[in-house]
Amino acid sequence: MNFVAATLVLPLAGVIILAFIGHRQSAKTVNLIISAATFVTALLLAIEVFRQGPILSVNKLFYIDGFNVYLILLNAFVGMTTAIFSGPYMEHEVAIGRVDDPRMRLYYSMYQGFLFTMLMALSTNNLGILWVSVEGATLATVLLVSLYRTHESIEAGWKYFIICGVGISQALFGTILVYFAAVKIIPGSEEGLLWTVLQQHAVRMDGGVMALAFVFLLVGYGTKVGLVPLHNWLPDAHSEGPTPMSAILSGLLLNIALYAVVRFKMLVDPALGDHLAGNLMMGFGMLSFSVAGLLLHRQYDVKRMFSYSSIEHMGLMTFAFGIGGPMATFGALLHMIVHSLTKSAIFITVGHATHLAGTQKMSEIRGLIRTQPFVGWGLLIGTCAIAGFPPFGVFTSEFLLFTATIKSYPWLAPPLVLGLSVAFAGLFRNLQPMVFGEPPAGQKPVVANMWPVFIHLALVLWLGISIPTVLAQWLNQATVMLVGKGVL
Amino acid sequence: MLIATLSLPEQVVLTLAALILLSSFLLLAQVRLDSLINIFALQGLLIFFATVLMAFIAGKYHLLISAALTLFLKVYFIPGQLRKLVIRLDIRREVEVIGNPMLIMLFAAALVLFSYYVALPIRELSLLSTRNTIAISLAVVLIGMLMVISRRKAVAQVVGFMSMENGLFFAAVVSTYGMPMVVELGIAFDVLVAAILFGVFFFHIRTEIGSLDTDRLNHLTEVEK
Amino acid sequence: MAWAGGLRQNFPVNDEMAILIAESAVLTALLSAILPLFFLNRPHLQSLVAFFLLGGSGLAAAWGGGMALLLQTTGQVVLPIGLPWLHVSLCLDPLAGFFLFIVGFITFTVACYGSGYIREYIGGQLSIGTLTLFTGLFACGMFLVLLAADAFSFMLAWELMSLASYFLVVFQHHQPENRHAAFIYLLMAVVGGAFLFLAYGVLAGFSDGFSFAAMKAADLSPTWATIAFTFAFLGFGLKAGIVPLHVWLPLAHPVAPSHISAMMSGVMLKVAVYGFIRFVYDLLGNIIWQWGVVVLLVGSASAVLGVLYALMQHDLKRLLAYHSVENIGIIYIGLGLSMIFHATHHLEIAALALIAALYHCLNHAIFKSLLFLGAGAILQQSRQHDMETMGGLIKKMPVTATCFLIGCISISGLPPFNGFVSEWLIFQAALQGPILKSGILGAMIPVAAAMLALTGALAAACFVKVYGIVFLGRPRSAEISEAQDPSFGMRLSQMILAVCCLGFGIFPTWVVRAINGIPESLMGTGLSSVTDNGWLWLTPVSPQTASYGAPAVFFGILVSWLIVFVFLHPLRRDNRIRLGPAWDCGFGPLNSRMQYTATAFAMPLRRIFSFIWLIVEKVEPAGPGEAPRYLLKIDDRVWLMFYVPIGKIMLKLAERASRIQGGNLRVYLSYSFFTLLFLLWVIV
Amino acid sequence: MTGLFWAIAKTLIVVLAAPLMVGWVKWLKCRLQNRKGPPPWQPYRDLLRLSRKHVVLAETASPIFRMAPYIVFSVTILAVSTVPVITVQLPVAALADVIALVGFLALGRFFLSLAGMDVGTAFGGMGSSREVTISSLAEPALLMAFFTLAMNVSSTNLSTVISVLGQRDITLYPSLIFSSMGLVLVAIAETGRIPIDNPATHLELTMIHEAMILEYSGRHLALMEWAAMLKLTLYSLLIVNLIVPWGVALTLVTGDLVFAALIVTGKLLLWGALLAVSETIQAKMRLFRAPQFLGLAFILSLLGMMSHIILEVQ
Repeated sequence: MNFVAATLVLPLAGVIILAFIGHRQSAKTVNLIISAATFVTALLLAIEVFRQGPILSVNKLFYIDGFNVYLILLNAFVGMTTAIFSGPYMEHEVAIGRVDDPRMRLYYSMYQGFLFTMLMALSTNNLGILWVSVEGATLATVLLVSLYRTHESIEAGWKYFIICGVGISQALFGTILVYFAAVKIIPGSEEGLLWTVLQQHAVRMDGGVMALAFVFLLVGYGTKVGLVPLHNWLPDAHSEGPTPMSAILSGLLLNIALYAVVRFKMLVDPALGDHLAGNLMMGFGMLSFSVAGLLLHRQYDVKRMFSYSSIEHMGLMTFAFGIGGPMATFGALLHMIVHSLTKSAIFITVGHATHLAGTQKMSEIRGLIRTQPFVGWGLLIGTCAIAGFPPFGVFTSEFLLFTATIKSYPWLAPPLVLGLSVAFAGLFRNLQPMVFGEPPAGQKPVVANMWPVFIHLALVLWLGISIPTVLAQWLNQATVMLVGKGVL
Repeated sequence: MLIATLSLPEQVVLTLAALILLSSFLLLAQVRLDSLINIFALQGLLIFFATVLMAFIAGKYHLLISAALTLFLKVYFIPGQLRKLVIRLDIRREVEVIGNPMLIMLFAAALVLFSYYVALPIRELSLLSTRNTIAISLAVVLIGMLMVISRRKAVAQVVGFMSMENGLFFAAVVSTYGMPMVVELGIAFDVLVAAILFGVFFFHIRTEIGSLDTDRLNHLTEVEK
Repeated sequence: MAWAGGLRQNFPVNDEMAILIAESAVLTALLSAILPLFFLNRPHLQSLVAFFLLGGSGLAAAWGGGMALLLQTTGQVVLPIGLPWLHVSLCLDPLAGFFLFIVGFITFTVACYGSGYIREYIGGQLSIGTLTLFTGLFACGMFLVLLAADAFSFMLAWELMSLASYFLVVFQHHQPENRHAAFIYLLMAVVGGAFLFLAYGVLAGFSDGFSFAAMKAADLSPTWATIAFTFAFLGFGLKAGIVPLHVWLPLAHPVAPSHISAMMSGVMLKVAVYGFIRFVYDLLGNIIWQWGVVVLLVGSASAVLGVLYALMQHDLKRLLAYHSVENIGIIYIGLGLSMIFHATHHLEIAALALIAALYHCLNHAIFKSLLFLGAGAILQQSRQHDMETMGGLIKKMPVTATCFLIGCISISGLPPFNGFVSEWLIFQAALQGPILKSGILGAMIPVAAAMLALTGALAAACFVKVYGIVFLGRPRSAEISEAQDPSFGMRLSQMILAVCCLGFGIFPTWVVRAINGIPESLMGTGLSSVTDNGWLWLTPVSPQTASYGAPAVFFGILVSWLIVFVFLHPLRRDNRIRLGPAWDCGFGPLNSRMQYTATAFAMPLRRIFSFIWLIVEKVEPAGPGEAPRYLLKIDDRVWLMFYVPIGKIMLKLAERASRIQGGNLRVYLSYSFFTLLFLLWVIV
Repeated sequence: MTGLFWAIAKTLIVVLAAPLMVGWVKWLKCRLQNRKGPPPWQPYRDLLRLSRKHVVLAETASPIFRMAPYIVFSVTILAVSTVPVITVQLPVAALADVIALVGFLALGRFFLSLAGMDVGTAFGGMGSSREVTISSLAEPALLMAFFTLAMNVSSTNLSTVISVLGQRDITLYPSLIFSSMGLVLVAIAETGRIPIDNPATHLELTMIHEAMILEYSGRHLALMEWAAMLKLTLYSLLIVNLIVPWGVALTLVTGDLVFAALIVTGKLLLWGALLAVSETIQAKMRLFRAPQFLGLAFILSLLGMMSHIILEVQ
């Protein structure tokens, strides 16, 4: 149990320590050490959960089950690898004078803060705290998005702040409604927001209110997930913030928001007894998926493009959760992992690429493979993975998702695969010129640490070739919780 | 049910609710920033009174803490900060043109009706005397949002945002006697941080584009100009 | 079948053996991909190791496949990878065995060829490691597609094949047109994969699970079966390159390194055909005759259009690529016939047509690879791929010229080589049309036969052009006159293939007997009478109906040649042959620019069939002191008819969609605001 | 065994008689044009003379150029050997059916056209180009015509076809009429007669076959010419024996054979006469009208097949 506390305390301590250290050589090391420690504790926590099943803390404040344990692990892991990457990356940024010392202080401190809020959101059992932490995640990152203090970055930061703020407060209203529905049937209003408690009484909760609540929650957290048409902050924030931020925003934050939505779906479905929540999610998913796929064709900024690909994939997952049914859900849960691993790897590579090209404009990045093979290949393979080519994991999850779609909604399958092809075309028409061809003059290699990328891609490859039993069981457990029956 | 059947404090609460709604309308209509902030503070004050009353009506004294928080944040701290900013940035008298004010008012009124219509199922469910106020709070939230949408000045948008928070808080109070304490604290903390961050942003925006007109933050777009 | 039974007694094996060999082939291919990466800085060693292992895996695959085919065994293994509840399972039956044999054999010859061919890349900017890595993966993917026994592993292998070949196409990525070609290729591969997803999805929807066994068991309503068929037809057709889905093919095949072109054109298309056969005959089962009609028509169209487009090409490899379209068309004609007869319960004839199609798969794999390897040799020697710069190569590179000639004769479907046999069989099947009760079918099949006849004739014309322009006459450029025969390995592989062209043409009965197992396993009926009259006579239906004695024909040609030679001898006073200049009509000496060019050669046909292409032809009048210039641009109508509009529509949609990201914060907020209101209004 | 003997004998006879056929047509044509032409046996003299001459080879010629005449000639012989002339009892016929026959001719043409391009003169290329153009249109038509016959008697085996047709009592088959018309047109085109080609001219604008063999001399030329004559005879035989199948011996009884031989000769002479007449009364057409001519042939054959399917089956 104490591992949960540890996973939370470590980054929280990190916030303070790093705030004190400020920008020194040691800062990045400390940052890395703390992230690594967090990962280790998360690992121990996972082992514990694997040993003795779901854990509910004594004060019922934390609850770790199959659904969130692997997300916690994922968070800690990606947090660590991104910390590895962000060290040299930020050094370079300082070197070229884009950021100064106080902002580096802010950066490192908030990096940990962000990890803290996300781990909090995952491990908490209290839906109110969940909201607080997700909002906290916004607050922690908003200054990082505007870290460069350029017109664009400030614009991006402001939009991010307002849109997510407004959105999230709708989620709060939803939460209040859930609480309202809960206190009617649950004695002891203090417990009315505990997920474990709510889950037991979900069936008895009032349908009308829950439906109402779910709309608010979906719009609210959906803003954070980046569902069209609530997504507008996402490309801006990704393209203007420092790349490590983009990596964890895409890789983790979106997952957390989706996690929140799904948690609530678990409560709403039994309360309503119909498929309303699912239908709403399918609608949003389909819309996001197709719009993002189309928009990929009009990109000029590399990070922007990949953020749209994130929207596309979040749409895919939302759609899958909406379908329900064991296979689709299993696929979606798997997709959460492989997407965040792949996407963060891609952003890390993109970070190096933008450094060696000195710009984010795709029209000026050329011949990466010639200039720095590892970066070029990393980007290429990462994109192949995200585009759903085997033997990478994305292929597996998408395969499950499609077959599930054809099983339950055959007429939705053609637009789905069509959208996938469109999105693919959008990605590759921009990617191919960047990695191949002759490099422009003056494009020279940079100090790049590609290990995080290789590790991520290796993991994705592993998941594509075979899914380890532990993970399969966790996913299956989550699937059972979601739709009543599993795939195994 | 007739309002006459309620006890006096309850009647007061309902009246306060009406006043809060009115304050939202005033916020929406007000064009001068400094008076905007004053009205916002007033709204906070109204909510504070309502909370205190609810605490005594229901005997839920932890509500008093939240009430205190409200008093500090929504009446003292945030308006104070905003005033300071407005003075420092010298935009007190800055009058901002909002699209067709009449139209927006009508739309807001429609929103009130709509939220009443939406809140009906809840109303049926609730046993609290103050259940109708949920519709009010929802209306306050929506109007706050409308305000963020219809205003171009960053400060006005922040005020709108905060009045949404007010609406949420009010909803929590009147529908469920407030959230669990830990959540209340968390929310309050978030609001606090948000307020500070807003202050930071004002300066950045101001230094970057020379004014707080957020419509000029439009560089990031897919539509080539 | 009795014969196979006999074989079994001679070689007692257990069913698992073949597939174990096949598995080892897959693993070796994987090794050939990965192992070379360990000595990146020693390219020679790298290519040596890679191609040695590749050749080994090819041989193993051919061995295992041939074993499964000849001994009629069916083996199955399950690998401990894949989905937790569905492990990757492999199965090797005669059908898979046949194609595995083709793939393996061609891979082997390519491996012999490759190490010599890629020598030119060593020391260049392109890394050998990339090439060998993806070549290995490519082969591995193809093997796995053939072995896959469930939809998941099939799709996995399929996409792996596409992806690996993409990297091979884009290998020489410094040229923009290569990048463009590769992009189109991968995009269309993805679309094809999507169709396959749908096709298998439909089957999976009706059966419990993804395994082929379960899918066979599923019974679909004709409507759903037709839907599944349509998706499969499109999906596999995209990869096989049937018209109008062929546009990637003439782009992608020429730009890949030549040995890869040989693999893609010679083998990968066959893998697509395999998938189609597997899906239609094995998984869907009860065939509807309308499907057959569609396949027949599309096949005919592909055949004729393919060869017509080929006629207009001057880039040697692109010309060959278009001929792949043509040959795939021929194969599809055979399949279409087979499906029609199958659906109308004339299983004998259906088996005949299927055998013909399979036979043509084998033949096309052989001679198309041979031709591509020859083209590669020329390319390597002279750096030229435009025919107009070639000529007279028969004197410079005799071995290549001889092999290439054999390839040309075979692909033109002339006796006594292998191309003729398969086309002959298809004709024989088509001539059984009248036994069908339905008049419309009876009328359609002859038309298909006519198209096939036209195709054959045009193909012959086209290869007269190719050989005449490339190998005969005078050299048309300086580079060409420096060319010589390539290294031993490259010559060897060509010779092997050339010998096969002749062998499979002279001893068709043995091949047919071997293939006969496939229809037996697929539709339960084989050809009883095909080889009744001994190995000498090929009598598909009955000796009275038609017979072809290939060995005798070969023998006859030799004999009559001999006779003529001998009998002319006494008529000769002395056998001196005087050399003199060619007749120049009394004007000055002839030079190479006076020869007929490829363009000129194809001109009459271009005028006759001018409605097929999009032709831009103009002559720039001579300026002061310069010769007039003749410009000719010939475009694929299909591209403009289908693909350009699609692209336009999509970009238009994207432009529309981009308006959602207008840049104004308040607009964004109103999105979320009205979304909220809308949803509330919906649910309350 | 006797069968094999007869087959070889027949082949030899046809090969030897081929020049006579050509000579006969030439002679008759001259007569019709009120000229005193060379005697019918003139072709023999030409062949003999040519085969005595030295071969003068262009320097640029490759082995293909020297192989071609032998291949062309031997392949044509092979083709002839599969065609029943006076009897259908032909063991050799089993070795190749009509499709193979067409294949042989195509193989010969393949090498002929290659030889044309080998030396690298403008003439040769032009000739080959035209040759392949014409043949790529003629060949399908020919096959279609054969297919119609084949479907009629459900066999592609020439002896079977002829024997079946010969034994039938006379019925009017629309399909046969169409296809035989197609066959005739194709035969004219393939054997390079007027109106497609003019064997008697060396005017470069018009010639096809002559352009290809322009560089040949001596015995090579002789073989090429002979092969051409053989081809003409072959087509004539096909026409007379398929369209008018009666008289071909069904057994190997000597009497029948003699009788059949007479009949076939008569039919051939008649056909030659027809050919001469037609060539006298019409002129050669422009090269680019040839497609229409052959298109007509193709359509006729196709119509023949269609009408067989539609009118005659069941």
